[in-house]
Amino acid sequence: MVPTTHYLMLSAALFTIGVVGVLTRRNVLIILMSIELILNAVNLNLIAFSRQLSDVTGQIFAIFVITVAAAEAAVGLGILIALFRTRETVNADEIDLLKG
Amino acid sequence: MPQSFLDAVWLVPLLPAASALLMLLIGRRLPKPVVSALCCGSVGLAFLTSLGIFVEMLGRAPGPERVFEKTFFTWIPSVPILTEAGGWAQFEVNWGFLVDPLSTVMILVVTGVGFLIHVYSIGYMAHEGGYYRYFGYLNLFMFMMLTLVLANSFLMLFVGWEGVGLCSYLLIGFWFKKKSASDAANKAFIVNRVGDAGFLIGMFLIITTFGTLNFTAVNAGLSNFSMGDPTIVAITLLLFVGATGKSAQIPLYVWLPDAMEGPTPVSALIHAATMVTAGVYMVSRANGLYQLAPLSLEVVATVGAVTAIYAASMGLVQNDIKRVLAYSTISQLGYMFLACGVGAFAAGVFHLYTHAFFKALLFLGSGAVIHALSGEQDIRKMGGLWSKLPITGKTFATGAIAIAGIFPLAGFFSKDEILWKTFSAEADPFFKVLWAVGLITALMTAFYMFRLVFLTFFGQSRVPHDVEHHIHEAPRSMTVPLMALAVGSAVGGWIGWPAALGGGNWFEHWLEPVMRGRGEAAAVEHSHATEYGLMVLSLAVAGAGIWLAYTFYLKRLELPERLASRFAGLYKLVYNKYYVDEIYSRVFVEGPVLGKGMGTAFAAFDAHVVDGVGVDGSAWLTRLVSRLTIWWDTWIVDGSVNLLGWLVWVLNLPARALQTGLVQRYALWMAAGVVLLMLYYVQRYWSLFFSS
Amino acid sequence: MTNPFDILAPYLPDVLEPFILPLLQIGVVFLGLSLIVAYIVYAERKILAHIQVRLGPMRVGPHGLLQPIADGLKLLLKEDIIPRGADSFIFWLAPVISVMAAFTGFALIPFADNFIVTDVNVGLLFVIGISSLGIYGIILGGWSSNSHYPLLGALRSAAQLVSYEVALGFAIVSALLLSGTLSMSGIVKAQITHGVWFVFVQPVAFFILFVAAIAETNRNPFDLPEAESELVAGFHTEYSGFRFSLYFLGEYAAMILVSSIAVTLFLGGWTRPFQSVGWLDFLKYAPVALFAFCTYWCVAHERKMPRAPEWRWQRLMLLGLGGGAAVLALVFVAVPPVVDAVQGVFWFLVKVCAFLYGFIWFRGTFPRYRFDQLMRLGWHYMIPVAIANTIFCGVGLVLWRSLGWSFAGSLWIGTLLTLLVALLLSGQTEAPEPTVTRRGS
Amino acid sequence: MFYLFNFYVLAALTVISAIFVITRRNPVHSVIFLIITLLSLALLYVQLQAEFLAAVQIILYIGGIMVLFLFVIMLVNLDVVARQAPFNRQWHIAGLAALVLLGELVAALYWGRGTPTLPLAPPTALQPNTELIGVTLFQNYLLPFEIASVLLLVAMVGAVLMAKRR
Repeated sequence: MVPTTHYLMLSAALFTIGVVGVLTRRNVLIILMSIELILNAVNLNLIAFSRQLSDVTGQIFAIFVITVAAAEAAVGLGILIALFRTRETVNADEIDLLKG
Repeated sequence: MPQSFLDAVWLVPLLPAASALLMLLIGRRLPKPVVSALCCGSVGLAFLTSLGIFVEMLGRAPGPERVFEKTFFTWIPSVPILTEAGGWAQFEVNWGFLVDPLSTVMILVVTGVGFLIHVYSIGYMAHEGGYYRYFGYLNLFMFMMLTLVLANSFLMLFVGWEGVGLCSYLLIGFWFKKKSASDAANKAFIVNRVGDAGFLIGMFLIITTFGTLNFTAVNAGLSNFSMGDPTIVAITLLLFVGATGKSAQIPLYVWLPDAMEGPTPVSALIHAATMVTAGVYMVSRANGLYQLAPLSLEVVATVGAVTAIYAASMGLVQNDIKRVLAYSTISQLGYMFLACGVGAFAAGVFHLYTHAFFKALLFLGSGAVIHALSGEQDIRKMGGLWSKLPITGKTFATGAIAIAGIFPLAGFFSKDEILWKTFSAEADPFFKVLWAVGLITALMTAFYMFRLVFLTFFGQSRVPHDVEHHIHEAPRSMTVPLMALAVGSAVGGWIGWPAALGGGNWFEHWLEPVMRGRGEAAAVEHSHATEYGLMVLSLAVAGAGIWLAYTFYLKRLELPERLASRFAGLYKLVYNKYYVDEIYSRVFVEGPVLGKGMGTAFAAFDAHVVDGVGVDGSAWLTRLVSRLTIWWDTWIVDGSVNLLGWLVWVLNLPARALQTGLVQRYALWMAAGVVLLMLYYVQRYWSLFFSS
Repeated sequence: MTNPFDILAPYLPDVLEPFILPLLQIGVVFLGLSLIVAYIVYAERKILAHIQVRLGPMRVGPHGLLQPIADGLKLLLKEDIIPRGADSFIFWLAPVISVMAAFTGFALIPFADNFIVTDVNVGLLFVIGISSLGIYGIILGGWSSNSHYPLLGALRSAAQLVSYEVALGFAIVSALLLSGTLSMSGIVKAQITHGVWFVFVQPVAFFILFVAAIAETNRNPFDLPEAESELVAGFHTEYSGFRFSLYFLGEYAAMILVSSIAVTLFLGGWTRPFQSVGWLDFLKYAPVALFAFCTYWCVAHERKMPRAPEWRWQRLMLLGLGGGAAVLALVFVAVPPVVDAVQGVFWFLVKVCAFLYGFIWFRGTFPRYRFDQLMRLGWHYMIPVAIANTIFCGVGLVLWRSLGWSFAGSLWIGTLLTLLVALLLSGQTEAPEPTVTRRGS
Repeated sequence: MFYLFNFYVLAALTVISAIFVITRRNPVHSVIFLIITLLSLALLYVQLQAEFLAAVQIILYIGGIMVLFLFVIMLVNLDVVARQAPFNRQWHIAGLAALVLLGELVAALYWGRGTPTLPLAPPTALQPNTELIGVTLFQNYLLPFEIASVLLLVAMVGAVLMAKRR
């Protein structure tokens, strides 16, 4: 059988990749996708532990996470559309109206 | 209906004021009947109110109860000033009315005669343009005149004084398209300014002397002054200057004849009945002051007498019907001042009262004649109108008899009262001279008045034929006032029926509370016999005047020309009004010193001192100050603000460096924080996490 | 009955054991499906031709029986064009996705009680999810073509599929409620135990599923993504050759997939009609009748053929077909176990074919919807009715379980309520004509 | 053995395609690789005996959210973006920080004493998966479930409001 640590390592890697994407990409779309990556890493963690502890609660929370991810994607993309309509750009580093 | 007419005294001036406001604002849009109804109605109501006031005054006991002063609001709030009477006084002027027998008589005269003249104007001005404007001015005049006579202080009186001046200007120049009319208006205005200057200075003197302008207060303050006090003399003389201006006495009478350019009812109302008598009213109102100044009293008497005979002499030869009446007005005013001068203020006011009736009557009659002859004013082009204008003729004749002083019409009583008072004033022969002058003037008056009557209404007609065929009697709205006035001038004098003829001389007693009785001791006692003699004499004089006029202008028509040619120089001199206008214009208009010189001097003063120093200097000062302010505002006020902002900006530089507004930058900070936190945990729980 | 492929199990190395058998089954299913797809195309052309009173393909082979093979060869040999500016990677990937999505679904379809590749306990969800992957084939294909018509078609079909997936899901949920399991075979078994196909207790759900299935497969009257008259050929305008054939394959495979799902959910899967009725057992010989008919048909047409020598091959082919059919029929009659073994697949295929015939029939008869009408139908009628149906189905189940009413009766009460709701909905005002709106206005 | 093999294949697929997700210039490619990642994750879920979640992952993530992404990509004109620099100016620092983070995580997991020593639960512990999830969700976690539904509603309304052309 596969030790849980492997899954945890995998989720850590996914998480890091997601963080890198969020921190480095300019395209807001890609940033949103990276956020999805992070969320999936979390899900993998949850499910792996639920497997290890033979407790279904982890999966329940994974479901909640997926729900939140759906909501986040919907709202984020809506914002993106509105943004593109007003600023004609989808680059995160061109949107700095709030700088001090 | 207020419980007391005295409380409602404010209605008297305010009713005409209201309708005047209405006229001058929206009168243009109102139809003529509405205009006439409003104006005459308001004046009529004022007259009724005055009647109510009069009746109420009658109801009161003679004496101080008949003096009623009502203050409405403070005009000039009190300021402390140092007076010569000693010590500080709180000077303040209230907007208030003083109702006493004198002002009651005045408002009765003003509103009554004014009402009749308003009614007359409906017919007279029917075909004139600017109907609403005319009536608006007329009502405004009523308001001002009533303010004048009701004033409780010299300043209030001055307000009315100037107001009536303005209205007289407006109404003389009513036909402003006529050059002569506007010139006459300017002349009246300017000449009056000269008098008003004196009036103003007199008022200032009063202020500095008594610390107040209120009549009662001034009268109360008189007790501090002895007879003939120079200050009082100065005050009274200055006030008299103003009176000569307003009441057309020598030397400021010149404007009145020209004022005949205005519509005839205006001449009747303003330049015969009411406004020109304002001077007399003012003098008698200030009689307390005058009685402390014998010198100025003598001046007043002299000026009055001289003016009377002088104007009468000019009236002898004038050919313009209205001008004759104008000069007669001047001479009658002279009579009044003569009365005041000899201390018989009551007699002066009495003559004022009667004169208002018959002079208004005469003017309105002449107006009717002019109306009938479609604008003709030269008596040489009249004659034989008696049958054509019966009512006008009879009423005009009544007025003439009255002014000539034939018993028992109004003129007889007042004029005779004046002459008697003059004769019996003092033992000083100077007064006898004045009396003689008055007597001669009476002769002249009778003569020129009947010259007017005969030339206008009798003899054969000299009217040009184009005018001849449409001569017509005036409409009812004009004849009714004529008749009313005729009645007035017939019986109006009876209230002053002298004691000698068994009357009580009620009018004099009526005015007693106002007039500070002069010590009767001064007056020389005369028997009734003397008085009768004088009456008969004056009657004879009047009769003589009428007979002369009859012989000259009805029986022996060649006489006037022969006399004129005999005394050509004299005739020319008188006919040209002694060249006074020319002299005035030479001296004061083109004259090198008093005219052009003074004008240029004043112009230079105005240009350089007033404009240069005053206006431009203040402007320069303002610019300087504003420059300083700008500098201060820019460098100190704004500067401090900017400094503050700059400080904040500088202090915030590091914070702004953090606030990039880039989401990812914030995320980076977050991630860095997580990394450091985990490092901390790793080293903190080393032994727990890391085995071996 | 055990899976027939398990016979091979002992001979395999146990490391590969989990791979080999599924791969075998997959291979069988894949080949069979490809054939079926090819011949469905042939059948469609024939049926449409007959609906429109034509003959259809007649040249290649007897009655054009070899036409599909010829078409396949032609497509394989055609030049494969990639338009300039196209994203070659995605251009390659898109048809693969659609085919893969279509075929993967079959891994969970129970063709018979003993013939199913993997019987996952959430099989139904997997099927739905995988079939929903087909959208990508369309969207990416349309997008990567770097051309206008394909992009429009892709957007249209994406919107359409997303919209109708909702109704589809709700229709499926009601079947789930009835069967109480997500495993496909479990659903079929539930219908067996209930003794009634769910279509008879959930007609509304079945109808919705059918319509949604047509929309999901972009078939008439919902074929806007490839509307010839509007967008040249929709999302696969730029495709040609083998890629095009892949799309073709995927599309028809999707048709078969949704038909199989519908059959499994509502038509009792592999069970013969009226399973619970004992005296209908003779129906097990239906395959025999079919093949006998095939034989008769082949022989009859062989007779009609001209005797000219150039027709010899065709006559031989027909006779061969007829002979094969006859042999099969004889085997079925002779060896009963074979008949029993074939039963499930036979009935399953029969039902699926009925579905497919319905698809083709619609295409022959219905006009195309306008896009706004399509959306309106989906969102204003299908989804509300599906939701109502789900709710009332639950109500009916409650009536049945807790009040002990009869299964069919309580569910029919729910169905009637649903129909009432549908009636109310149909009272809505008709959609207004679409008005042209400029962008940014 | 077989499962370990599966795991390594799937894990490799996941990580590689995830890296592709964040490195591709073209967002569409990123979406495709993200789909691959999610698919392999779903398969891993199956291996972890979370079939229901796997199905949900496929239906919701791949069938829903990713389609949404593709939609937006097609609505938003990205020809310009594809030609711009894909990374922002802070990428090296960020990458460094991320690598340090990964190092820490891996170290903690690798040398960390804890979870792996616990005995793995029997494979059938989570079966039947769907029923278990349903019962737990609707009995112990009913309120969170409802709250999540409200959240979805709010998100829908918000998205419609923001994407609406005004």
